[in-house]
Amino acid sequence: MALSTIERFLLTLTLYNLLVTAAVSIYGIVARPSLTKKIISLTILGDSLNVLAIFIGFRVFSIPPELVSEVELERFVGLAVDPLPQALVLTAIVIGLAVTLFLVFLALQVYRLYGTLDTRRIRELRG
Amino acid sequence: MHAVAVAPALLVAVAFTLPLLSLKVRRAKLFHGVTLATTSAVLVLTVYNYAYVSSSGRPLVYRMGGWPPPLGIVYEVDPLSALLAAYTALVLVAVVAYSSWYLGEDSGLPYYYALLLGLEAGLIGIYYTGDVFNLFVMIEVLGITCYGLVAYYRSTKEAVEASFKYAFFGAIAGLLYFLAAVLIYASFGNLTMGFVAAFSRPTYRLIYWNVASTLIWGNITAATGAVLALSLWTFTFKAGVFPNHFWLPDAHPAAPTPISAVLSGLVVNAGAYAAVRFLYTVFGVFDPLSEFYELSGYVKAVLMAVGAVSALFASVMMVVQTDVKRLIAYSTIMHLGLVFTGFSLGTPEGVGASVYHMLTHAAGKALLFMSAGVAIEVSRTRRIAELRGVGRVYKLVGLSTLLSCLSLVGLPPLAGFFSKLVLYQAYVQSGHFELIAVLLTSSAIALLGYFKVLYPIVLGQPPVGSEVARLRGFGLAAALLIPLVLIVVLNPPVVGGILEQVSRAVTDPGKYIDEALNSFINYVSRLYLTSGG
Amino acid sequence: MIEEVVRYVGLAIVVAGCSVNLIGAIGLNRFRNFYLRLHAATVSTIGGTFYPLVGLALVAFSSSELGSARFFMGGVLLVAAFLLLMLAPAGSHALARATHRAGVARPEPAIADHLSEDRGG
Amino acid sequence: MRRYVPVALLVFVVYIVFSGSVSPYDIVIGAVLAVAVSALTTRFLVSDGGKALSLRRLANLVKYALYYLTVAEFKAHSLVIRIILSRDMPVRPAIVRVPYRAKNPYTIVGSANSITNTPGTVVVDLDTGRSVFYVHWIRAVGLDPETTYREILKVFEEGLSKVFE
Amino acid sequence: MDVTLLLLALFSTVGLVFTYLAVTERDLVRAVVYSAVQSSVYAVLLYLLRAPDIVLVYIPVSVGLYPATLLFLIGKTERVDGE
Amino acid sequence: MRRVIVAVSIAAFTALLAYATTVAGALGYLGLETRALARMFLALAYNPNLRELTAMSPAAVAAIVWDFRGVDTLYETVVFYMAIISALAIYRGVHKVGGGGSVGLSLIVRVVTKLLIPMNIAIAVSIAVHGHLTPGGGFQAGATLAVVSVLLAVVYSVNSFSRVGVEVSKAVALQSTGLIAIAAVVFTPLIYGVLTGAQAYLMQNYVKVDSGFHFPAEVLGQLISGTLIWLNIAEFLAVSFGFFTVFMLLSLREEVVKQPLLGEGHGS
Amino acid sequence: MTPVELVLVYVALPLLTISSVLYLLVVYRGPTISDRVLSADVFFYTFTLFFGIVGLLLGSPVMVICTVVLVLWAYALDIYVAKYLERGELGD
Repeated sequence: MALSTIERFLLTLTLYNLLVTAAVSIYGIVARPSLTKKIISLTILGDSLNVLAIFIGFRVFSIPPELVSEVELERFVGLAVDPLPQALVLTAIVIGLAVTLFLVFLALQVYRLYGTLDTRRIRELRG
Repeated sequence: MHAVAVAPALLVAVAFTLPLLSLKVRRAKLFHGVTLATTSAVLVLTVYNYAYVSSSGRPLVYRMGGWPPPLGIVYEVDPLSALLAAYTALVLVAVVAYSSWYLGEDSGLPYYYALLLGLEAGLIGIYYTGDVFNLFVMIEVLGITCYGLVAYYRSTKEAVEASFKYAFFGAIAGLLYFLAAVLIYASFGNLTMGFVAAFSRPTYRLIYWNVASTLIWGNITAATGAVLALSLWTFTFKAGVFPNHFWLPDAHPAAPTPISAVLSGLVVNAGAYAAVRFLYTVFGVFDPLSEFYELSGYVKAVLMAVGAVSALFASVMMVVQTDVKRLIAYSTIMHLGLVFTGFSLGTPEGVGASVYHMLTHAAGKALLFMSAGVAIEVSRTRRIAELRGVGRVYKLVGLSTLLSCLSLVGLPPLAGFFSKLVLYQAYVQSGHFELIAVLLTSSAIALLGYFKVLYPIVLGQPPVGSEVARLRGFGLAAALLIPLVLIVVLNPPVVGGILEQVSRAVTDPGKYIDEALNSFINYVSRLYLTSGG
Repeated sequence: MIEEVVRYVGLAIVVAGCSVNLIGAIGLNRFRNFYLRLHAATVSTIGGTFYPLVGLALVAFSSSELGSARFFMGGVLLVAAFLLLMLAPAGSHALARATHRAGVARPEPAIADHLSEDRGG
Repeated sequence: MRRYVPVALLVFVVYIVFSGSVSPYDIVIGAVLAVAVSALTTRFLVSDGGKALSLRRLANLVKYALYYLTVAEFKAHSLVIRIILSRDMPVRPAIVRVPYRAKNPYTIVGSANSITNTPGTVVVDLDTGRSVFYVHWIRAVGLDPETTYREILKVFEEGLSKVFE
Repeated sequence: MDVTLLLLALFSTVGLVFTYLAVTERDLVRAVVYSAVQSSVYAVLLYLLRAPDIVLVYIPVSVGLYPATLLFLIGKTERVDGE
Repeated sequence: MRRVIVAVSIAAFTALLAYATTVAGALGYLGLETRALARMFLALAYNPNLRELTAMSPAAVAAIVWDFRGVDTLYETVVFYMAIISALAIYRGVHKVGGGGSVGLSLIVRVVTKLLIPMNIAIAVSIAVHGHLTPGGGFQAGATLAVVSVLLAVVYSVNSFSRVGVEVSKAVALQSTGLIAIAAVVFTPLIYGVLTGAQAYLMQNYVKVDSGFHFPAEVLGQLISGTLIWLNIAEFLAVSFGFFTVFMLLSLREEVVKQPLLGEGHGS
Repeated sequence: MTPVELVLVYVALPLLTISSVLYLLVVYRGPTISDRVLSADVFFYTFTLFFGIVGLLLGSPVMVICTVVLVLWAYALDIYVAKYLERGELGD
């Protein structure tokens, strides 16, 4: 079975959208001065890469990798999507959450010490 | 053989219990004791592993949970990883002893030690793991503990800001490595380093045609290009070399001194190790048998440029510093630059020399940070001009400052001299005379910098009264003695054999690949026998 | 037989609810004012989501080809519908109150605003 | 003791419906969970245990829910949908006072949620001191308290009073 | 043809648009709301990609906890990004 | 100028990545079939016929997360724990919780939130204990229960935590308890191996060809998938109280934390 | 395709998709922050229904467990934006 042209187009479009999202968020990380905005962009970057990871395990006409009692094993193996990227992404999401939580605590402390979250002003204040 | 898996797991298990313990007991000695006991136990385990691996002559594969490789995670320990892990554990024992002197009765002790144990678990996990994605997880364990420890002095501006910068760019680096790991899975169809390495070599692909044709799922050449670009960015970030060094001179000085010693001495090695593992073992960029051998020219040029620029740039920056810890941090960038130039050669000599340099640098840098830390604690400032001459009162500190500086500069008969000599020989052998110029120039410039540190600590105004009382401490002497012995002992007659074994294992990863594949094949054949019989 | 009836009743509810949802979406676009939009939002949540969820639960309960998992699906949908019925009004009330207190949006045009009168005077 | 029952029942029912199974495993875990959660949270949730276990109140609740989910919602929806679909959107918005008589917080909250859940009326604020809801009404027919009470609140409050008061 | 492909393409485009909005918006509270919407769109993508496990952890983390912590942060610090 | 360079380099890198993934085909046969390894996982996740290779969990993702690649998840939990420990290290020395009455949101929100809590606990526990059968698991359940901690912090106040009976020290203790339970489950096979002299691996769940150790897969006919259920429950405990700790720290008042967090000068 | 699936695919899903795009339009246009959050909220609630329908269509009923989580967190988003607007900060 091969994919039709329109199906391949839609898949490629999705993939490119995800890559461009990652690029836009990296631009946000670099270009925006506020630390809060940088953290928001970082979370978006993580999200887009996670979805990309799930996307490589995707296949059309499929079912999720959960074996319900009524489905036979052979049909399940033949139809289900790839479970491994999902497990990897689960790990990545938790790690991203941990780092982001810590970054928020740090940003609060930065604000307590400097009185601002604007990187340019922080650089000035540090001398 | 279980020692491989137990070492990091034991560390995190103890780290889990420390906050619970702190609710019942408030005595600082308990935390010092528990942590010291744990790190010592891990030292025993890692040394045992090293002995096992080096005597058996083959890498050790531990199947986590009993699962065979492509299904489960394996820890694969070859001489390089075993050596680095054992060395790390040894230096960390010294650091924990130093921490017991440095922190005393600090209120955040359980958190500090939990993070330190997590850091050690992350380091040993990075060295031991044989799985591409598990490496990502361990990098993040290492990362988050480092960020937390850098921010330990939360009320100083520079610590918090440095930690934020480190954590933020560390998070981006981690994400990029995650993408690299996913791309490896996408094209190679599995995540075990040994398997990926086997599939990068056409000969192995032919021999294990069955496995390879089933698992490989995409264009591995295209994927490898992207993976190398992404993962090298991450590894150079972790190692703190030139284009990605920007966080290091802020973060290393801001941490508590024992942590500065760990970060500068040990954590940067993890980045260098991971780069070597990927370049030499997994993708075999310098291995003529590999499909990606044609990339070696580019990789060589990139690594060489990175290493040379960081060595020269950092040595110049060292001289202009007025803050003693910043100066030492720049010296770290310089030494890691030299390590990367050694790795860029692609020869066994270059690898051996670089690993040797990593070891001597770790000991020397830890020792220098710890002895300079004594002076900083006593004189309550980090400005070089105002440091007290602690060396006049406490001879051990003076001696260790002197020896560590001389070792880092590379004066005989200390370890640093020999490692630079071996590095020099490696350059000569592969005909890269421009690197010799880099080595000599950076060392000469750095000499000025080291003398800026050496002079006030050894010969400066001696401390008086209450400042001297601060110098008493059992842990301090023990902490300084371990790396001191190391920089005296690590000379070619002692380590020559070890390094040869290591460099052979790295440049010829045949055994590494064989063991990973064997682990899978053994399992499958035994399964077949039991079910068939 | 009874299964078929339940299934088609559920399906009818789902289809009607989706249309109501679309009407709510149009209303959300057409109204000029936050407080008026609240009513369109209520149309979307209750008529456009709560009832179809219940209808979908009916469809799920009557789909015997799903096996025992249909009870799981129906149960989850019912719990979701119940939570929606409980939480959605509280949420929009909290939002409306905060908006009024913070003065983010004025309830204009309005023929009377007793809340502003009572809080102002 | 009786006041612990309603929370336990709620937890147990939610657990079983959500799990969608009545296997012994789920029943055991659900029961243990119900007891534990009830022991932990009842003191914040239920003040009077006597009212909690009356079947008549439960029947009233069911009756109210049936009326509310069919008649009241249908009327309100048809009004607002007509407004949305008409060309000129004929609205007469106002924020009006609606006095309430209930004392029990569950009655107050239940009737407030009922008001908000019917399109056309949204509780913007409430004043427990004066016993007044402030309701945003999309087509106000009158502003005096009697009219608003009769038009907006009466049915809901009377229905719910039989359950909670 | 699998109808999920159409929805995937549509919602990934929507996600891109909202990423752009969140990155360029100067009012941080609005940016947080945009990023929450973007996350929910991504949750739909994940759901269409047959990853219910991920959706179950992604929604709390990305739609719930990130905006919560970020609003805590904004509430304690400043609301405007840049000049 | 700098921004233009940054934008151009990002765009160039993205274009290269797009080229590698689609035209050059690094992702393989996108959308058509699953990889061989994936088929292996799917076939082995629940397969009582292959005793030495199965994880006995119908939810393939849960099987990978806690059994096939359990070490990843163990250290992922460590990352989460270390982040909270780092936050606690930043907030060390903050003892007094801010006083003062809470002026929360309106009565309606408060009552609804109060009612939500027991239902939410029921839902979260259901997600946790069915983690090996349906989508869900320890972290998912903990994150679902995080609604409670967020809403307690937002709707009520930080005092409400102590009224409910959760304090920072208690939450940390419960989190540690959950993590120690995970560590205990992880180390059990090894301890068994040391005691009996049999071969057993760290984090082992079922029999392997060279090891006979196994956790019970079924109890009284109910599938519990060996370690999976215990790990899920322990992780649930750890994660939910981790979130409690986080939001307790976040909702502390600035006046309370400012003095201890800025007061001491250290290390110079 | 069974009639149920036909109706769901060709009637329910298009309707829901159009209305969700309309909600997103309000999120983009809405003059005030409250408008944005309100329509984001309705968008989330609509997606619970969407999740249910897709789960039924894919023949995998276990997937719908995600709907509950979405409802819970949509409420939470409302509450913290409301609290932010009312008090200027979250927390105590």
